[in-house]
Amino acid sequence: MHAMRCLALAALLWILACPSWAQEPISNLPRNQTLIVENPEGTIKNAGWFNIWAVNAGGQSTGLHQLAMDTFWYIDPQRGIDGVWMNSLASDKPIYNADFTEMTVKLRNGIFWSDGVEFTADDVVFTTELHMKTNGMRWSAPFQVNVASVSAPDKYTVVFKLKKPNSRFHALFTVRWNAVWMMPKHVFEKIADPLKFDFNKPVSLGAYVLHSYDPNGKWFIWQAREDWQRTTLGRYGAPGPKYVVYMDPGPPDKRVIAQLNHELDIIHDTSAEGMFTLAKQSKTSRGWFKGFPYAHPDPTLPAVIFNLQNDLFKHKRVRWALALLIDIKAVSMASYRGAATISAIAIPPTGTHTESYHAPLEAWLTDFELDTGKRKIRPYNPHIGKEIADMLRPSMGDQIPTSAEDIAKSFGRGWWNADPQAATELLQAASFTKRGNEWLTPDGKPFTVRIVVEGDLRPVMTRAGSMIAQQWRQFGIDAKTDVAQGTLVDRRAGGDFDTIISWSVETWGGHPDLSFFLDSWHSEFVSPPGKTQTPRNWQRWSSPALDKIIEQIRTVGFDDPKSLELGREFVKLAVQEMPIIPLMAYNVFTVMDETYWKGYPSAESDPYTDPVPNWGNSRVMMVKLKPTK
Amino acid sequence: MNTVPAQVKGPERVLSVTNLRAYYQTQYFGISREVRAVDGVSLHIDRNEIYGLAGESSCGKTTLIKTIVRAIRPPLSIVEGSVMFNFAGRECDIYRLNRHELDSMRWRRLACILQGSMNVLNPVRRVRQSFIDFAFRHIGQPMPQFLALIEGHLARLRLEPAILDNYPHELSGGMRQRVTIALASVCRPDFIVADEPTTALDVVVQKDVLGLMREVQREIRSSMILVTHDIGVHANVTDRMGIMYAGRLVEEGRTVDVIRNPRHPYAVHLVASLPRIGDTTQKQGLEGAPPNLAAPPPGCRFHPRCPLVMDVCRKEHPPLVDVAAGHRVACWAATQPDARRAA
Amino acid sequence: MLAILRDLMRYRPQFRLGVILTGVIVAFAALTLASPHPQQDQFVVPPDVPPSWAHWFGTTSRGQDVFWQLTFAIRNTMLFGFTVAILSRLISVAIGMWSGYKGGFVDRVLMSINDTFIVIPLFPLLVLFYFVMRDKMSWPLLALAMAALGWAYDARLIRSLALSLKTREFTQQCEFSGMRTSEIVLQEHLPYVLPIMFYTTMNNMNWSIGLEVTLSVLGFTNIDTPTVGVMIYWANQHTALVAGIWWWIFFPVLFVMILFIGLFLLAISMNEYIDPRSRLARMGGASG
Amino acid sequence: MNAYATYALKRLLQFALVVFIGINLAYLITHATPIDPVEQTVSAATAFGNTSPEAIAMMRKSLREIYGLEGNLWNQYAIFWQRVLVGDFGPSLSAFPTPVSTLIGRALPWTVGLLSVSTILAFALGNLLGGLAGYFADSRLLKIAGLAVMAVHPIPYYIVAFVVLIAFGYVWPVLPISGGYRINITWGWNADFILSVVSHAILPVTSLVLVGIGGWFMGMRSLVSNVVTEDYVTYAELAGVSRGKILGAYVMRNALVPQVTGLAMSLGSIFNGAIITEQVFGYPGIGTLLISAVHAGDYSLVVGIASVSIVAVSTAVLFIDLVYPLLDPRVKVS
Repeated sequence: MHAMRCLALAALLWILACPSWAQEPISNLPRNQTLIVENPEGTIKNAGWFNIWAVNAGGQSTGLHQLAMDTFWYIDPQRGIDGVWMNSLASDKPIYNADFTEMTVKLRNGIFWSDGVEFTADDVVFTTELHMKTNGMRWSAPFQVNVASVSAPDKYTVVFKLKKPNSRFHALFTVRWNAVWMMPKHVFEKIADPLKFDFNKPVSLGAYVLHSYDPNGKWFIWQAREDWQRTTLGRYGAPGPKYVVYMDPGPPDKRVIAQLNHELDIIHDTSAEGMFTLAKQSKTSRGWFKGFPYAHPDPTLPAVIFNLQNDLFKHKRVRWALALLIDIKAVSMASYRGAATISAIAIPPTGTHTESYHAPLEAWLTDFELDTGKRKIRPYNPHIGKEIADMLRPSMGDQIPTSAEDIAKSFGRGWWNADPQAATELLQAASFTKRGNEWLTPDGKPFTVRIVVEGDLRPVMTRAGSMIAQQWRQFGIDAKTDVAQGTLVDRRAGGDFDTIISWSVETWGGHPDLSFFLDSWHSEFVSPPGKTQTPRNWQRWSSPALDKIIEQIRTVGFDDPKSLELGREFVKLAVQEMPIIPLMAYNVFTVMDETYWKGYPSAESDPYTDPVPNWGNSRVMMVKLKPTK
Repeated sequence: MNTVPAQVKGPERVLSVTNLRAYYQTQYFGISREVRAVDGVSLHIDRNEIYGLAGESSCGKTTLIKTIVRAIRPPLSIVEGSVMFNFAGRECDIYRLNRHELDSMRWRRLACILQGSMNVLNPVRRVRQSFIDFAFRHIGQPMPQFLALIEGHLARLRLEPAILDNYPHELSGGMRQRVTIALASVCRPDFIVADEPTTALDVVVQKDVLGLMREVQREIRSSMILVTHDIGVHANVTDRMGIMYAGRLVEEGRTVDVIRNPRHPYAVHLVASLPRIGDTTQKQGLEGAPPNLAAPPPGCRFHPRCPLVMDVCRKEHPPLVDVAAGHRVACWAATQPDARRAA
Repeated sequence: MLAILRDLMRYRPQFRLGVILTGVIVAFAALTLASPHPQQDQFVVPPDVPPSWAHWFGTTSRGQDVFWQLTFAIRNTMLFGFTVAILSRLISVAIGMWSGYKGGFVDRVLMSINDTFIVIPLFPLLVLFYFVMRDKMSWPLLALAMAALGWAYDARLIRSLALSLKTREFTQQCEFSGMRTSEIVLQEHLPYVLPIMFYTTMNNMNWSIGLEVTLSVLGFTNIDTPTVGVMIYWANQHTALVAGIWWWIFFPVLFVMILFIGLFLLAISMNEYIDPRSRLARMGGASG
Repeated sequence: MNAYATYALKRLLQFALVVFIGINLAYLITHATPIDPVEQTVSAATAFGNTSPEAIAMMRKSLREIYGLEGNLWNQYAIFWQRVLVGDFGPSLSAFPTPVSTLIGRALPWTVGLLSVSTILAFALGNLLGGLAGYFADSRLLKIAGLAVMAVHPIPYYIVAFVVLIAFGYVWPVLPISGGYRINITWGWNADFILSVVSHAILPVTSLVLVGIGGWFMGMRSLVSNVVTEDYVTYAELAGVSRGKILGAYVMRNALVPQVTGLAMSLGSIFNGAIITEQVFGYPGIGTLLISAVHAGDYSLVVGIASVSIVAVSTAVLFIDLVYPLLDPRVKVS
């Protein structure tokens, strides 16, 4: 009895005694010199592994590829510090010969590894040749496919001889999230098997070096290099944060709590509601947009992807019918609480794309006519972006922009009118029939559609998926979502789905070139049903017209205005065929806390980069950030 | 009241029970019952005397014992009456003692040998530990001497000291009972309560155990109350005896008197069940069963089974009155035969 | 059996409370019939409305009325628990009775398998099972899987009962009087088995519902059909807690707790009834 | 051959059986999963960067070789057992080429710590309280305590953990709600580290104890209320043996015997609780590792974890079974 009382008392005292340091997550680092960033990879299973060239072995966005890696070029998904194109290790743009069978790269000099060895052409040659002779390294395949030979005429020049013409070979070394990272020859040449080498502690080519890490993989701490001038970031000035912590703050709500307590400077992503909470409760938190919709539109395009090898969707009228059954406003509400940037075309409405594609094509879209089988309709409604804004204004007040152009930037422009009547006609034209309240396929079976979603790994898409399912259901189609969790990648690659909410369109963001995803849409790469489909043509769409466009793009230069024309061709084709139903940009609720740091990128004042911190490109933030105290 | 002591000792009273009523009052799933297990019993026991308590099972013997040693827990409760002990000249009502006094008295003065010796010993403790738990604090000697003393005691009772290291379940029934006796007598208590100590045992062992008890009692000159339904045992062991029927004492007196010349028809029946040398008379059993104590019959509780039942028996229950020196009976027929004539 | 229930109802406050709590929940679940919205639809009411007269339990960020959602959730959850309980009863009674009556070799084999299932940590297996089944993972299937894993503990209980019954006199009498084992079991022993069945059923429902909630919260079940777990899952998806939509979490948790405690009270009071020792103890006044 | 030896042998056989069945179950289920580690790896490699299709095909092929996924299920199975017997589960596929055993070795101490502390706490507290409640049946305080623990008992681990998390992590933020220790803490036996580990463990342990305690409490209480009516207790009381000794050496001591069997029986489900708790509190350990392994389709890791946990749990059970006779001398003869 007595013992019990004492125990209870003791417990209580202990809890009370626990000062708030109990929640204070970080010890003996000067907080005002430390930037704490969420690593969306979560907890890293084998934290002690830094050999990023071995596939899937350790963490990537633990700060490793943001702060310790480097390569020839970066293309910024936004405006960039001094332009979208950044020459990093290379001193200039790639130099191709006439028929794109040879690429020459001039290297910057005065760049040093963190252990004091200079970075030279030998490292490049070593990296290339190692990948060519070793199977199963992260970039072995592309090297082996493309490169005939590599040579270093002098210390600062590298020449790649290619097996076949390829005007986009440099893309392999151009960071869009990541790219081929350069290996330190002087470390790896001593290693027998590069696949079994943990590279701990890593020799860094970036402005930071590893300070310490959690053996259980919850946090990694990086420290600014003394000789930061001798790195490619050096020319932009000293890195602001002396220490950068990449950590796993747990599920979305824990992230919000952490930032409310100013223990997490950059949240990689959270739910819309979490974002709003921070906007309400924390003066110092801000998103990419200062106000609504806050989120950063990544150059990726969540869409309803059809499995075009499924007979149900062979007919483009069916695909169009399903598209016209979607009320994008409701989807935007369900997935992002309205904070979505919608797009009617298969191009992410982000970075420079809005000028290159969305604006110029607006007129064409408005006049676009669709034959329902009974009549011709103009499905495009250019005002939907504005309608979403108006719908939100009552609850969100003056956060909602008013100028047409601001609205277009944050909510997108137009989309397809929800038009059940037209959908009915289209389906009937595709010889679907309606019995009672239920639609039947041409062969008289109930029209069932499964929508594969990823689950809590990507909440917004799951939410969008279940909303679309509901809309189709209400029209009389037996639609269900199907949470794939960890199996999503297999099912997407295996074509094991009717429709899937995912993206098969990814772009540079800052550059109009589409080859980044489009090249892989060529019909030569479409696998037979059931066989694994290579990225990214998940819809398994094969169309001669498309192939023609792709083949032409391959033959014109990266910056050639012709390639932009071809890009627009593709957009129009995609609208007519509707192989995927584009929904919106993948808006990422990256939230930045200005308690300790200022100078984050932002849509209105300084869009110098994508703030989403697991992008290799996000490294430039380090030189822009300045302490507030 | 006047009693004639069994031995030539001064009549030093050790226990006197007066008009004791102990009832079981249960309330389970709505059915509430009151079982009058002990209903107005008075008796007394003198120093160095063995008092026997007889009667068929469920006549309240065991309950009486429980009440005497204050081993009652709900639903059994004392309704009326008192239990007085007199140890070393100090009179005390066992129900007035506080916990401390009680504990210091138990085993030092008042020890028990319980029915069902099978599990009166803690199954997970060695015999030695039981001895220590029970007796150590009373003996008041350092452990080695204490253990030596225990072994001596066991030896006197012809028990191997080795059994101290056994667990109860490793001993035979007889062994266990002998251990219990040793345990009960080790503190040389003034008063020993023995409740059916031999019931579970076979005849041979029984004899031997009884012998042992008698010995012990003689040696430590304690008083003892011995409960058993077996009249034979009483005949052999006890000085005085009482016969209980349906929660009441129906006859009491010197064992010789009671057995030679039982007055109460029930006693007569019990005694008749004793085998006697050269007895050829046909024994006729007693029909009927002891009454349900939850709803006892009015008047004399024996009357439904009584061969000489009279009206008065059905109406009021007979008091316990002396019929000879130290011989008391509760029976209308036995006490006032004229009542029969009146009927 | 009915008589027992009646007695319990009359004289055991725990049981009465249990009946009331469970009853409330069941009645609540029954309201699904009156629900104005189909269970899967979203944005049928304005989102994030705190509890009010219009929406007693408030509304979710998915534009669903928490009250009506919860009626469905509770109903589905209970249906689920019940199904698992029934299925696993079948197994455990079969196994328990069989090994109890057969005894000997059969008994030894069955019981060692049984113990294996008791010892093995089931949760990892269930998670794996989900990944094998994926979209084919309807709740009946999950129920089946859990039934297949959740029978062991009670099978032991029932076996020991069977053992004791087997040794009772009346069993032998029946055998002598030439009744077939099946008859004996059905006519003579069922009355003893039923209360235990009831008891284990309640417990098993608690167990299975508990696991279901856990699995769905982690997203390892079909998230289209609302269950209590699925509701919490969606609430987490919308970070309802930090967003201050506490009612979205509070009411499901509250109601499922009531359900658990209700079932549990039913179980223990019944157990008290069937356990002769505890009855004796109660008469001895030793237990509260 | 003496009784204890036969008893011990029986237990050992049972142990072997459990392990065998358990590990096979794990192996079969995991190999039935549709998740293909190679696809996982490929998509991890190509998720963001740009890669030409024929390159992918090539990568897929070489990965198959490296991961040793060639060969049919049967000889994979044979190899598997050869490895298990020497405690080697091969390389993890989602953390290639790190051996599974290394990953588990890193996580296991945390789970074992969390489990043993909370189990012991729950068992001790539950039995103590329950014993007292059974013995002092009319103490109001104990009655209330009883009601409290019984109210929490039936609620599943997740809910309890979740509520605890909200209460102390959000509503009244006094304790850390994620991780096992603070960032950048220096490992070692210094006060700072220990304090940090302890404070991080409080919430997980609390939630586990809260759930666990009720069962022991009720079991003990009813057992005690039966034991007090046993003759040997009455007898000891008649002998005026001190209350404390009766409660400890007579009542609780005897009631504890079945409770220990209960402990052995329930270790499995306690382990489930640990997995969930770790998940909720982002606590380093087997549970978190298992979930992430499942997500990554790393079945060599999953099989490893499942097997290790099965072996661990059944070893604990075996241990309890083997010391059991010390607790109950009667076992030897029965």
